[in-house]
Amino acid sequence: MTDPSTDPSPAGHVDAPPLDDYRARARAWVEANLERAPQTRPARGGDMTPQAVTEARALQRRLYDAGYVGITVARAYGGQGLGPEYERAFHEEARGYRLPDFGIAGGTTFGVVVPTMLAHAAPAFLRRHIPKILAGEELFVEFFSEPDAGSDLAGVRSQAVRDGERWVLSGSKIWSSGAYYADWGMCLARTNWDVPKHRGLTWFAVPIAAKGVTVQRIRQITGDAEFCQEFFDDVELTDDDIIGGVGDGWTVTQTMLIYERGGGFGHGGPARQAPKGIAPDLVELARSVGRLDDPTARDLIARAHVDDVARRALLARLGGRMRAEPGQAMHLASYAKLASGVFDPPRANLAMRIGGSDAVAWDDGDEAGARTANGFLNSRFMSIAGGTNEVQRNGIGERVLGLPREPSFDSGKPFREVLRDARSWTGRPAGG
Amino acid sequence: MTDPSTDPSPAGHVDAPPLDDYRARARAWVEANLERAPQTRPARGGDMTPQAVTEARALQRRLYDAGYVGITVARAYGGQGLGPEYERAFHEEARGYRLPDFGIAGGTTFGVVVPTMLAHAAPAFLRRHIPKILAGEELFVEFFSEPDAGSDLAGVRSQAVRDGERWVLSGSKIWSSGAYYADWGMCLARTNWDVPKHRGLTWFAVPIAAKGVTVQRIRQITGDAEFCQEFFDDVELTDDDIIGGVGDGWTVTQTMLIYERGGGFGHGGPARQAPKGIAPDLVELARSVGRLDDPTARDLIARAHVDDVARRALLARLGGRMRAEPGQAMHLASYAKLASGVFDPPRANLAMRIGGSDAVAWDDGDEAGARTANGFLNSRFMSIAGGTNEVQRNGIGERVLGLPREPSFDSGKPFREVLRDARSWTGRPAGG
Amino acid sequence: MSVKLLAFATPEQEMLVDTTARFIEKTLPLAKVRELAESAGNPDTDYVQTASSLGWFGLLVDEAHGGGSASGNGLLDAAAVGAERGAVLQPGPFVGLNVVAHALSADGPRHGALLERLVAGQTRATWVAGTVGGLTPGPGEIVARSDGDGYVVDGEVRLVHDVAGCETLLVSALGPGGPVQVLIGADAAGVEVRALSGLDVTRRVCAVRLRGVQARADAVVGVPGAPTEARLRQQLAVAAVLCAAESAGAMHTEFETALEYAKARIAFGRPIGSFQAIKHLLADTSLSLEMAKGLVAAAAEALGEGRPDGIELAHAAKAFVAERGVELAHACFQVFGGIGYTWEHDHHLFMRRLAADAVAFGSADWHRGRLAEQIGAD
Amino acid sequence: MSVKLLAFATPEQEMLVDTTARFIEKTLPLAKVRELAESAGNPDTDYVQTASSLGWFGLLVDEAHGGGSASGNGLLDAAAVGAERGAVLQPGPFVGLNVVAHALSADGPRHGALLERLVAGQTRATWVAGTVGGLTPGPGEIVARSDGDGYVVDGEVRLVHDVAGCETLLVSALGPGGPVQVLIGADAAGVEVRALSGLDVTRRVCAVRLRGVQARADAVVGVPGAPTEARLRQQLAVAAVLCAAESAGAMHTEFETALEYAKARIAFGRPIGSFQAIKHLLADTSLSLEMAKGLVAAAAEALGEGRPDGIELAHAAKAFVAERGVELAHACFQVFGGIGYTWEHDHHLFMRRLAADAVAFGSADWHRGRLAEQIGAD
Repeated sequence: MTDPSTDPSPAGHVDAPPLDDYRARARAWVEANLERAPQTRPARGGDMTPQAVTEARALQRRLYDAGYVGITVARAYGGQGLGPEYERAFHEEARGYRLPDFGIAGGTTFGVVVPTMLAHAAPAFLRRHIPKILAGEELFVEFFSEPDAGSDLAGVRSQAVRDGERWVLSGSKIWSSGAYYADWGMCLARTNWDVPKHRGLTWFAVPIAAKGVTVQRIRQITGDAEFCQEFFDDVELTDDDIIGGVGDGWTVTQTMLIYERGGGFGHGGPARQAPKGIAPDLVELARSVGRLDDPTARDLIARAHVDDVARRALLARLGGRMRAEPGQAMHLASYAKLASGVFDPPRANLAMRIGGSDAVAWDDGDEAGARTANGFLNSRFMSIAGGTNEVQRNGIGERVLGLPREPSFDSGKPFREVLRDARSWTGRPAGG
Repeated sequence: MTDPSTDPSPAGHVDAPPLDDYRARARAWVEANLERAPQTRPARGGDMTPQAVTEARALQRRLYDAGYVGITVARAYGGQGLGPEYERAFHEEARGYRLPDFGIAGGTTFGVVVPTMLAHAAPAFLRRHIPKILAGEELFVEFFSEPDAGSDLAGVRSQAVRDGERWVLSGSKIWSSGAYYADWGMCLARTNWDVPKHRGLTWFAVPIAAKGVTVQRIRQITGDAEFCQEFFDDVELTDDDIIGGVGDGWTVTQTMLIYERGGGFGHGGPARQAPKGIAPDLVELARSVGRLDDPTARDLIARAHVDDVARRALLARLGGRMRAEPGQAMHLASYAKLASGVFDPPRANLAMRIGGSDAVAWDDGDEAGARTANGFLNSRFMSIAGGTNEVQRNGIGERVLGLPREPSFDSGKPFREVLRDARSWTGRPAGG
Repeated sequence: MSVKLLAFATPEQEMLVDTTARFIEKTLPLAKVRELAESAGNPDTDYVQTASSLGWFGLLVDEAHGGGSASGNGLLDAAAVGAERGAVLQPGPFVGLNVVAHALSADGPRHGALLERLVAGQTRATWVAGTVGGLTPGPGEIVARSDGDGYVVDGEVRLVHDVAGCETLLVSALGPGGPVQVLIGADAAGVEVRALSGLDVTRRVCAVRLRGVQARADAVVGVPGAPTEARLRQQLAVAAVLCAAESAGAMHTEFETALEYAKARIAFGRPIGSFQAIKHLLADTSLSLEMAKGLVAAAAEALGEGRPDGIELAHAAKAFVAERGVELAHACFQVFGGIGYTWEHDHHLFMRRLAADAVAFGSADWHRGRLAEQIGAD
Repeated sequence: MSVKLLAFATPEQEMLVDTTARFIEKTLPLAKVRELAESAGNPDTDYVQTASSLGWFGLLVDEAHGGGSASGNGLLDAAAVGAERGAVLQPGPFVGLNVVAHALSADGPRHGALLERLVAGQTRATWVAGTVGGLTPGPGEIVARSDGDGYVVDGEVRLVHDVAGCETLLVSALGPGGPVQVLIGADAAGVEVRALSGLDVTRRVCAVRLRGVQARADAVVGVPGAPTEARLRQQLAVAAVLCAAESAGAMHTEFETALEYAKARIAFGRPIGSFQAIKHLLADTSLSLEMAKGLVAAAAEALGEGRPDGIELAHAAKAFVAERGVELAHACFQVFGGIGYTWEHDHHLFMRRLAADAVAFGSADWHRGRLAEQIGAD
């Protein structure tokens, strides 16, 4: 597998303008066309209103028409075919201005789905979808997890059955972020039950408005509802909807997981967005609860800061290692995911210690307390979603460190048999 | 299995004196016959000199002749046949006086070996050995762990082969505490290779002076050498040396492990020996390095104290649970072992934080620093020795909590085959 | 499924625990607790009266006033009841009311009539204490000025439990000669009770504000100054132990639920509880739970017996349970995985309760601070 | 087996790291380090001179004085060398000598002759700093009184590294107008060097006591007062980064050794590394190691470039590595099991080094304390 983060082909840099000229033009366009962003981001719950989505689409279209989205994407697919330095230049110039906010589905679409499609989908598929995505007309989410297949990512049971020219999709997906306002789902389905589980999978693009697709919002631990569950009731798809090959779903998944795990560092991502100063969120919290001079609170903040900078340094280091070992990118990305899974919860606990009683009970409108409490409830998100800490540790242990595999009870036989055998687990190896 | 800690049979309480009379007589004897113990125990390295052993034997003999050892042991075996309340009374009266100190082998002999033998050995064996043990003539250690079988307690490879009337012992044992000055080893050997590993084991009493036994001291992490490794070169044993039945070694082991794991709470053990006040060792350390007024040091000490009292409360609770569920005693004792394994290392780290530079470098004779550093090096002892934390967690998970077993690759087949198969581990179940 | 906070229970204690568990299961099981939470409601009068008939509010009270323990150690009995309550996330009244009953009982017959009605479930009271000279943990504080032979009290305390339905508040304040405690009617002039939003949706907390509230001499509890200081230490320790007992109960149910899930949930062709990662996490968590139960029982036993180490053990128990309770909720969340992330699953109710209990009646930091003060003192 | 502290290395850095690793492997591999430890010896003159020829002591020094970096960022290069040294538990001279060279180089040509000889390995020096006005971590402190146009210095500093073979000491002291630094001959009248027993048997530490030691005006380094205060912050940050780099190297070898053992050791019919308990422990430990390496490199990069966040990152790196290094040693010990408990196995050498490094040039508590001082300042 090549590392798609550093290989922007099939984009061509044939007639790229000098970078300084590009930057100057971008600055002029931004100043003339975009609004200044508000100083503080409004605290957003899970909700994207239809109006917010419409506004984001309109703004995205303006940027698209001006040539400032898909800067590194090939022209054939509606992009500009320029190098990542141009994208970086544009974003530097646009800092402080309001850009389209598609909420969590926007992150999925542009951060995960587009690069995965570019790496695996057929040219015809890309010509059909990528320009519309870039123009803000097609917002994608992932239809990946299932109620009975969470961390067991390849254990999906939703199935697509071939029926003449068509595929018929049935089953259920869960934890799709923002599906209630998206247009398409990128959906992993089992297309063959008689091969081992990683080999019978295929990715499809599914229109959310299609007949047979039902979307339900899930009320989360915090009371918000940004995630959804979907039910597929004989949804009709065609070969044109396939991303990658039939039965090749796991190959596509491996690329996707690099981006999901926060390993898409090619465009100068997280490490550069370091907040200034020492744990500013915790300092603000301590100030708002009147504990900024409390030595215990100060020590906790310093403690959080040390871990924060270590995490940023990890991302920078991983970026370097991925460039050196592109074949290991997906497994190295597990470090980034695991770091979040391991460090987020104690950091949230620490915020609760600083917040004290203000993080346990608050007058309505007192944001510091409510934000700290919600942060606490949400803090295991990265330990669980998209493969738990345990799954990341297995991957790191076996694939990065080369430790001997665990006994596997689900990879050497048809998936159909795996499900049957699990029901009567005894702990004895099949031959024992 | 009955719980030997609460079942002192075959002792009989036939002609037990009134407890108050007994106590008064014990006090008088103690005052007339024992020396006052020094206020502070001398810091002892690993060494028991021959002279120290000789002195301990003489003192033990005095106590034995006066009837103050084996108080709960049956008269037939040289004991007094009294209830545990008599033993407790004697020890209360003897507090502050010098009692025999056999070092670590003494703890093994009286704390583990004697109760295990009483529960499993044949009457003839007990009549032969227990009186001598009580009189200080036979000091026992365990020959249990092996270089290739540490936490895999039942994976021993030392073997005893029947040869006519004799058994011939060969192999090696390790981590026997104090074997260099003991008289006998209680030794677990494989007597059958063609059954699963737990079923082919037998315990023997092995005289350390016997032909073919070689004892080597092991230099430990701290530089001390209280542990030994033994080599058995065709040592001859007889049926009389067997403890429990042939092939019944694992049953005996289960009893032994209750005592090893610190679960022998029947005689009012650890919970009653609570030090007074808040973590006195750490307070003394903080005082000696001049940090008793440092708020960080004080918080660390309070933190250690909270865990200390929680550990003591755990032992009390386990005592209660074991009485309610005697069949679970060995597995419940894993909690005590695990608590030491889990809490000792952070406590030692915390002492290092308090000690600071004084725990890293010190002038000769500055005991506080050296003691803290040695405590740090030793702090994983309970996480490893006699079954690691991981082994205890497995036991608790499967035997106390009832979680489904792990796939086992060593219990369903002859031990001979286990060793062969492990050499070519692939992670695939035998049938896969 | 009893929590079994006590490794040994007398038959009378068994009976108390058993009737308590059955009463809760029948009257206010978890599904109803959830309904009450969604509707921001509180237990009704029937609940309180039946609870009183089981003895919940008289365990720390002498028999002369209608109280009585099951085992001779009323605090140990109350801790056992608290654990069963916590196991089903019962809202109040319990801790606050028992603290008030304990305080009045210690004061002899002066407030006997009120005490008898509290024990009988005929009226409710709770404890309002902010930071009183470092003896009790904030938030907020109340000051008492002398006024004739009584006091005028002013101030605000946030995070007051179980105010709903209370007729009486036991207010701890800093007076001119040291700490003082007074009884104040919840509807007295100058008393303002304000409901707060809270992390713990199963137990409502309020802020109580007092503005120039009059307390006459006959409203004073105990003797102001040093005797009340000693009394406050005791009250806080009782509250800490009972709150920790409720937490231990919540830990118990959360753990048992995760344990069952680990046995049932299949992934990678196996029940997830057969993986060492999950098995060992649960083993460590159960160690922590056993220690928490043991320590709460030990503290209740010592404090209830009036042993000199009782208050110190209470601090230790609260500090331990506050941290380990939250840690346990995290561990169980990891076992539940995605399903624990949904509002419909009960996990979050326990996680919220344990995090809120961790702060109530003093955080781990606060209780360790009290222990740290003792260092070198002996 | 290089530590690869730098995820990216220039060819010149690769060369520096490679020659360093080969030199160590050939001259003072672990078996010889152990021999040296048992005999309480120190590296000989040949070792120091060859090391100097590899550039170990000139990385923080301008070219005019014989120094020069491999990459343009000498501190980053030095950190990479330090990591290779730590991986084989090399004794000094390194950190102390580089700090002295750094300090003299910053002082321009005044001490150029000494500096050139240090860089060339012809003489050795180390840094003696106790508690200097809270800028450097203890233990011990030294005071300088004015004496004509020079100073008289008194005091004792414990935990001084690499004193053996030194001709010169850079002594940091609290003078009448703030901090002051002076060069003092190791054999000057009033200087007493006392070897201490230590946890880390592979690196000897001493106490240095000064009684009325004369330092003339020409022995002063830098400008006393505020300029030296700024200089001390910088020196301490350099020492912290280089010490943390050595620790990261030690962590690397300890981890790799445990990893290999987990692959080879058989128990319960399987290699122990196939069990999740061991596999996950090693995965978490390797995460910690990756973070440590990344953070040390980031701190060296920023501090070496003179970026404003350099000193802050140095504090963070030292605080992180100090705690995580000891934690890593514990984790690896758990993998080794009984064999790690023997003197013959190398594990304890690493555990000792990591625990000693955790205190050298400031503990995690101390460095977090410096960070905490910054809170609210920006």
